Amino acid sequence: MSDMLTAAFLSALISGGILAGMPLLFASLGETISERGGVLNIGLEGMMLMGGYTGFVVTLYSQSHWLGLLAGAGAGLITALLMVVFCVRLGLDQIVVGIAILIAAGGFTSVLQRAQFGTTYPRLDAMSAVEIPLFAKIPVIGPSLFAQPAIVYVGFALVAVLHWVLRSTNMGLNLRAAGEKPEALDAAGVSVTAVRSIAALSAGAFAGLGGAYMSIVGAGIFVPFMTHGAGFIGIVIAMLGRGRALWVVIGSLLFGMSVSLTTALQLVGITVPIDVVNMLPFVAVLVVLVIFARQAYLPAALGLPYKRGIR
Amino acid sequence: MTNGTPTHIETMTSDLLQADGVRAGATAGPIGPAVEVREVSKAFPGVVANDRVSLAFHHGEVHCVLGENGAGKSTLMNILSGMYKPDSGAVMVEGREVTIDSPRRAIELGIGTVYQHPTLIPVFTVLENLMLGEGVGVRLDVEGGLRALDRFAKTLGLEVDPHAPASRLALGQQQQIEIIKALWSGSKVLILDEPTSMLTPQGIEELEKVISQLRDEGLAVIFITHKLHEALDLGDTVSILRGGRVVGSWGPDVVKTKSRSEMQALIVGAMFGEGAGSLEDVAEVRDGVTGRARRRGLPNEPVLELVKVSVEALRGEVGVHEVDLTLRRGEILGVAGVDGNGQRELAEVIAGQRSMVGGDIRLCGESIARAGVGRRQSLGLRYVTDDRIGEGTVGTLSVGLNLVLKRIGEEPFWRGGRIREEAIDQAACDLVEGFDIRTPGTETRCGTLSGGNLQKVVLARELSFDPKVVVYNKPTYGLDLKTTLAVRDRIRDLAESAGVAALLISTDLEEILDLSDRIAVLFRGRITGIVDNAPGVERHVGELMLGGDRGD
Amino acid sequence: MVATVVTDVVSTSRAVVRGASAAKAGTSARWAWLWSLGQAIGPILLALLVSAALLLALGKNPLTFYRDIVSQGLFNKGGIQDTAIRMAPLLLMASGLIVAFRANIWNIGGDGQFLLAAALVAGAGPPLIGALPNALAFVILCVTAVVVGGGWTVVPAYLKARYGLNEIITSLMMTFVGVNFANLLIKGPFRSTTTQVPQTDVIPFKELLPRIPGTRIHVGLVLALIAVFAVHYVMTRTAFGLKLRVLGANPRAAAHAGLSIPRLTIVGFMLSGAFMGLAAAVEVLGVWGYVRADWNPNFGLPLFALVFLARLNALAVIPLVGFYAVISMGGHFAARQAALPDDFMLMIVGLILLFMTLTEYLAGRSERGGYLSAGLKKALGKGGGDE
Amino acid sequence: GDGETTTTAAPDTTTTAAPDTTTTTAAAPEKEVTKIGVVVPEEGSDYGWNQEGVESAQALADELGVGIEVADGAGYEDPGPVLRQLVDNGADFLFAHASGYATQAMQVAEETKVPVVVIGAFEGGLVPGLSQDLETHAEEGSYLAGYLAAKMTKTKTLGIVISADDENWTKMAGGFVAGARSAMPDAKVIMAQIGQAGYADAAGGKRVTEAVIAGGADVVYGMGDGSSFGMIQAAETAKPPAGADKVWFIDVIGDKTSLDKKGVYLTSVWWDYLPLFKQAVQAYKDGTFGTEVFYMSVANDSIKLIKTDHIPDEVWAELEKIKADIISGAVEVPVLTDKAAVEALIKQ
Ligand SMILES: Nc1ncnc2c1ncn2[C@@H]1O[C@H](COP(=O)(O)OP(=O)(O)OP(=O)(O)O)[C@@H](O)[C@H]1O
Ligand SMILES: Nc1ncnc2c1ncn2[C@@H]1O[C@H](COP(=O)(O)OP(=O)(O)OP(=O)(O)O)[C@@H](O)[C@H]1O
Ligand SMILES: [Mg+2]
Ligand SMILES: [Mg+2]
Repeated sequence: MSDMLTAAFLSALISGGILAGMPLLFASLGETISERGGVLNIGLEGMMLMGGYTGFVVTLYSQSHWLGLLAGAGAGLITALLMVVFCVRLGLDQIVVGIAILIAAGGFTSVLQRAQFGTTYPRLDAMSAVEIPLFAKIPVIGPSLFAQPAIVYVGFALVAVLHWVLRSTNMGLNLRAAGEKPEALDAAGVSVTAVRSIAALSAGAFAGLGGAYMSIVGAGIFVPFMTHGAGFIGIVIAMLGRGRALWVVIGSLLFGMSVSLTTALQLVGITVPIDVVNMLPFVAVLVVLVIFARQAYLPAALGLPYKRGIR
Repeated sequence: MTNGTPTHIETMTSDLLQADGVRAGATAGPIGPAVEVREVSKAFPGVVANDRVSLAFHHGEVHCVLGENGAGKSTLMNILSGMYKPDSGAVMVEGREVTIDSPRRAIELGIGTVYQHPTLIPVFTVLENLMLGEGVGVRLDVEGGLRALDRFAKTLGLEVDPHAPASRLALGQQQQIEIIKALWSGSKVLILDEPTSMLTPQGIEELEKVISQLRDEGLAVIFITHKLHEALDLGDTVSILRGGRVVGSWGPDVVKTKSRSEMQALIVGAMFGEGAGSLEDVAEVRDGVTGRARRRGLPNEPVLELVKVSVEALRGEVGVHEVDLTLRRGEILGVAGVDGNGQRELAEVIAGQRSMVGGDIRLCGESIARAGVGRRQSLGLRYVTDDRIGEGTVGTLSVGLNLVLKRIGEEPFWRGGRIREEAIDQAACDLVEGFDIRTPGTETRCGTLSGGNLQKVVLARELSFDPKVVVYNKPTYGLDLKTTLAVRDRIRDLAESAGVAALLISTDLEEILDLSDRIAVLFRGRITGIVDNAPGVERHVGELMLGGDRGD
Repeated sequence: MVATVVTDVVSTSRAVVRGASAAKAGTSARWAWLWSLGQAIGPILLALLVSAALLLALGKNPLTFYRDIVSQGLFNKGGIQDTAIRMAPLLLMASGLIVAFRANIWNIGGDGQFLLAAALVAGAGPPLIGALPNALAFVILCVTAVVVGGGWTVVPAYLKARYGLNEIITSLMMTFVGVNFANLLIKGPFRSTTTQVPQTDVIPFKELLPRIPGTRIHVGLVLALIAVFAVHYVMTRTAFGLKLRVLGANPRAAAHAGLSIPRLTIVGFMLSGAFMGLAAAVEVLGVWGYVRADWNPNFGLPLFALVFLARLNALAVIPLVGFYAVISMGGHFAARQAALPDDFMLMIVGLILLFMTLTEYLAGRSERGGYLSAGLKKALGKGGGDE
Repeated sequence: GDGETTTTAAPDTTTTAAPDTTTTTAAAPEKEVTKIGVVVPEEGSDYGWNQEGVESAQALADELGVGIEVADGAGYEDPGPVLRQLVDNGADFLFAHASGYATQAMQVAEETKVPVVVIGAFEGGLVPGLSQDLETHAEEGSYLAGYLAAKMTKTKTLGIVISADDENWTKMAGGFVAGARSAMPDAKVIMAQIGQAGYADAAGGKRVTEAVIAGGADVVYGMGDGSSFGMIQAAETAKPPAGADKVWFIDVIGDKTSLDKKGVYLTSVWWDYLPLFKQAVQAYKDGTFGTEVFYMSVANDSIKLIKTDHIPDEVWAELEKIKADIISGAVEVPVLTDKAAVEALIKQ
């Protein structure tokens, strides 16, 4: 048991948790914005893949991680334009469009990756870690927690920003109104289409950033379908987070940690069947839901297209 | 001003409207109408909702618009508030022709609207609801919002917790918040689309005060209602829509000079055309409410007994506490009370849709406390819900299926689990005819019917197939005058001729006085008194509604 | 029953025509069928056009590509049989989805139900088939699969029925658990001792479900078609189906009408899971004969879209699933001929789905609020307004 | 090949198909091969499993002067239709090149009577004249890799990263540990697995490899497909553990030397399928196809270490010697098919 406190174990748990949790964090933050605004983005994972691929390509050619991350967010955003046009503007079914985006984006990135890098498999340099003075010196957990690539800190800063935007800005209020009762928002003189478009686009950008993080920081390479269901977990985290940014952080990191826990346990020679460990986070969510018997709150108008004057 | 109205009205209207600009009461406002619609038309698939409508709304004036369900009132208002675009015609604001292509534009033009359907967001606080769309800066200006709310609250004389979720407020308060919201960004025109249909007499009184006050401040108020007396009490100008057209409009000079009964006759005549004579004997149309005499000598056996019935209060509700009631065969027992005092909970616990924490309910002497909704129905207990769209009907199913919705799987409509369409169709046709449901056919999707006809579907379903006891929850809310009267007649008929006992829950005191034999008053989930219905009882009932001493 | 179903097919197609002609006011009834046909084919053409542009950009000949898809998936003797074989599990799963979605239940957990049932069938199959007459063994295995698939929905169904817990989350969680659990079974008790990768023992090829004479197509397809017709019949002609529909269209009305929502929810959910299980049984007993650890054919996702595009109408699902099967089976071949990765087909499928929504829009149906029933939408955003 | 670890039972095992009148004509000699069909699950350019399969088949076709059709990227889920299509296109000798394909491939073979070479089905994969199984003794190559790793480590800590539950990986891990301990009895070994099927999980590969490096390993033996790229990336970019100035990576199956930008690619335990493919065709022609499992091993030169510039000559010479000892039987490499056994070995 004393093994459990070793540097290797904790570092695997914490750094691994952050590495695996950050893409979930970005994705579920995006989904949170989107769902708050009434747009159910099932295609989240497709946007992650687009972001992951684009981020990788741009980083590769520009040799700038930041440009790559930005491009990843941009690619997610552009993919989300489909959601905007089809679902927000034309009021078409969000689920079907989301699934279509997910499927098509997976195929698209895979085809491109193979056409371009199928024989060369280029890899990226690591993004350099930024140590936070003093904190990074904390024994054992310091180096894993406070010496991260700067994008991790940016991610957490985004959480704070989002928290503030949702709580104390006009945009936040409009967003929530668009998800709860778009007709009320419209009656109040705010364009539901505009607000929902912004929501859908932000979700795309966040998901793209998450995907870019995965390919640029997480793996240093883009592999087709590398997201492995992260988008769906992101959706679940967003639903469990009930629209609150802070819960989303906790959820993402817990999921990330549970992924890295397998590794950490193996490092100290504790062997649990991987399938069992893999099941744990899901069982845990179920148990929590049962014990607290709580409905994960979803906005009232989630998934419903809004059109003025349609009865 | 020319349209296809009967000539006697046409002359009248043109007379009146030529007197533009010399309006009494319009002291502060600029000359000319605040808003005017000219020859506005709007059609929906299959209906012409507005047909060359021309009306002017003046500053410092309350303009009442009346008309049957589906006459096109809301459509016209929605055109003014930017929700609908007119197919043709012009809208003028302060004399200038404008295009109101969005609610935003309407707000900019100073038109504030309280829509027929509530636009408050239940999970938002009062303040959040009010500040929605204010959107000048990035940050929510909470302090500024609080100050503004304070100002409105003072002028309108209301007390409200700005941080309470809207869902927590009583309907009357919600209505007031809607009004503040409509005025929030400095409106000069206020549209109120049926604001009183869910309010209690007290609430209506308060609302009327507010409206007068706003009118005196120079606002143009457009007030839509189905209640004649409200129009007579408040209206400076009264206009009638029928089938999408203006069929009557009388300015202050007429309204102020004619007697109440003369006005009433004019309005009823315009609203319902020639056959309106039959409405004359109705309480609403008669001057003042007198209440019907209590039918004495109902020594009939009790059919429904509530013994210390209690219901747990869910979030934002009051629950029901130890309610005792006895309902006899053929009796109509009115349940009066300000909305949100446990009416819905009471109705639902009787219908079996909500579980009881204590007490007993007996139907014809046998306890039904453990029976489910379906069992109670088959025993003859019926519930006419007040939420006809939300739970009373299934909009995507046909009218026919909605009429047998509570008998799914039962003979003769189903046999061995398989549908027998002819049987359903037969029964549905009979009901459609018997209840005068206006529908293209029994196959029509129920959701396309207008509110009044939906209500008839609900009534037809509940009142057929041998009912013994019916719980009515606000059976006439939102219905136009004629339909209202028809529904009331039906309730009375059933009680008198078929002995069907009725528990009549209504927030409309007048309705209760009109129909009930006895009146129970519900306050904060308790019965504060049960009184016999007799002339002059309304004062006592009013006191009880505000929690006065337990009567009896 | 067959007669009723047939008249039903006719009336359904009439309803489609009626809906289409209503949508396009003025179109004479004579041309309405053309309109609905165009509506069905238009999106496919659009998607093929866009994909053609992509193919050209990649330096491939789109005409050859499409010809390959069709000739292999539809007109090749072997290919069309592969297509038909693939349709069997898809139709069964689609039936399960329709039952659930009609009843206001988001059964997202189909994969878990499917895989767990598949694992059990593959684990129990070889010994059972060895010990019992095949027909009996098949029945027992199908029943097992039905029970397992249905049983795996009990937790989300109960939580939804009892506490109103959102089943999107719970059924998704159950799917992850189910997939892992299936793996544990395959690597543990069911693990074959004869292979290097973890998998179950193999049911000998000859012992799989009987084939339709003269073909390789196993009788599972017949079972699936029967299931689709049965679901259509139940959903449109019976009291039980109507109850599920009422629950789906307006849960509050269902409660008001005295329907037992918890019971209907649980029954509907389990029925849905049962179909997923049956799909697994048919696939394992008809095609595979065994299940490998980590096997997941991921049938679920495109099916959701197809089922919505069929507007939850079981009969309308058949051509859609058929079309999808042609694309996926012929696509293998076309992609290989064009030296493109298989994943290229995903793009085409995605585009077709996308454009299908678009023509729905052009047909004016979106005015009625898209594909989801009001109740389904309400399940998503609990509360919500009424139509 | 030598069947010392697996009992080569008689071919009439229960799992083979029920007697069919036409299949048991294995004795007919001199069968012709005119076109080879190959199915691999992923792209044939992955510097790993798929590329090995495709290139070996290509080389075989060239040598035999026959046609070839390659179906790469066929996925793991449903190889049956693809194999049938190859047969329809005229292939008369199939390679179903993934361990998960065996059962379906054998079904197709039975149906079409076209012989198929399968992977990883042991005796179950043998049907005379129809189905030939290939196996590996990759643990022998891993033993060499372990020895090399022990020679290269500065921290006396070695890492093993496994991408998925796969018996090959387990055997190779066992061989690696044994080889390392033979050179450095007190070598510490850290082993971690990415997931149940993390073959292509690059991000997971990087994450787990980083954890292993953080645990002190400066030589990492990584077994995966797409995930290997994540592992290499970790080796290239992670901070080396205290006491080491770089991290070495040892690969499996393919040869990624040409992709090594940072000079961390120490070697690879290379699986060269060509010798066995040839053997299979020969057996088919001889009429012995499907009667005996063929094994890859250092003896038949299908399992070997890649010689990169990073391997010191004297160490290479030692490796050559050990290889000879393995072939002669002087060194016995344990075959551990159970992960628990490998873990027990690590803990010793
Ligand atoms: N968005 C719409 N789509 C289709 N038909 C509509 C729409 N809005 C209104 N209508 C139809 O237009 C007619 C007028 O409706 P409107 O809501 O204006 O009536 P109203 O006078 O306000 O009735 P009520 O007293 O019941 O509120 C009705 O027949 C209604 O069904
Ligand atoms: N189980 C049933 N029993 C009796 N009538 C039914 C049943 N199910 C449906 N109906 C009726 O048949 C009508 C047509 O059914 P259909 O499946 O074509 O629905 P639809 O028009 O496609 O509506 P939706 O888009 O909601 O599915 C329904 O609207 C309903 O009134
Ligand atoms: Mg109205
Ligand atoms: Mg339908």
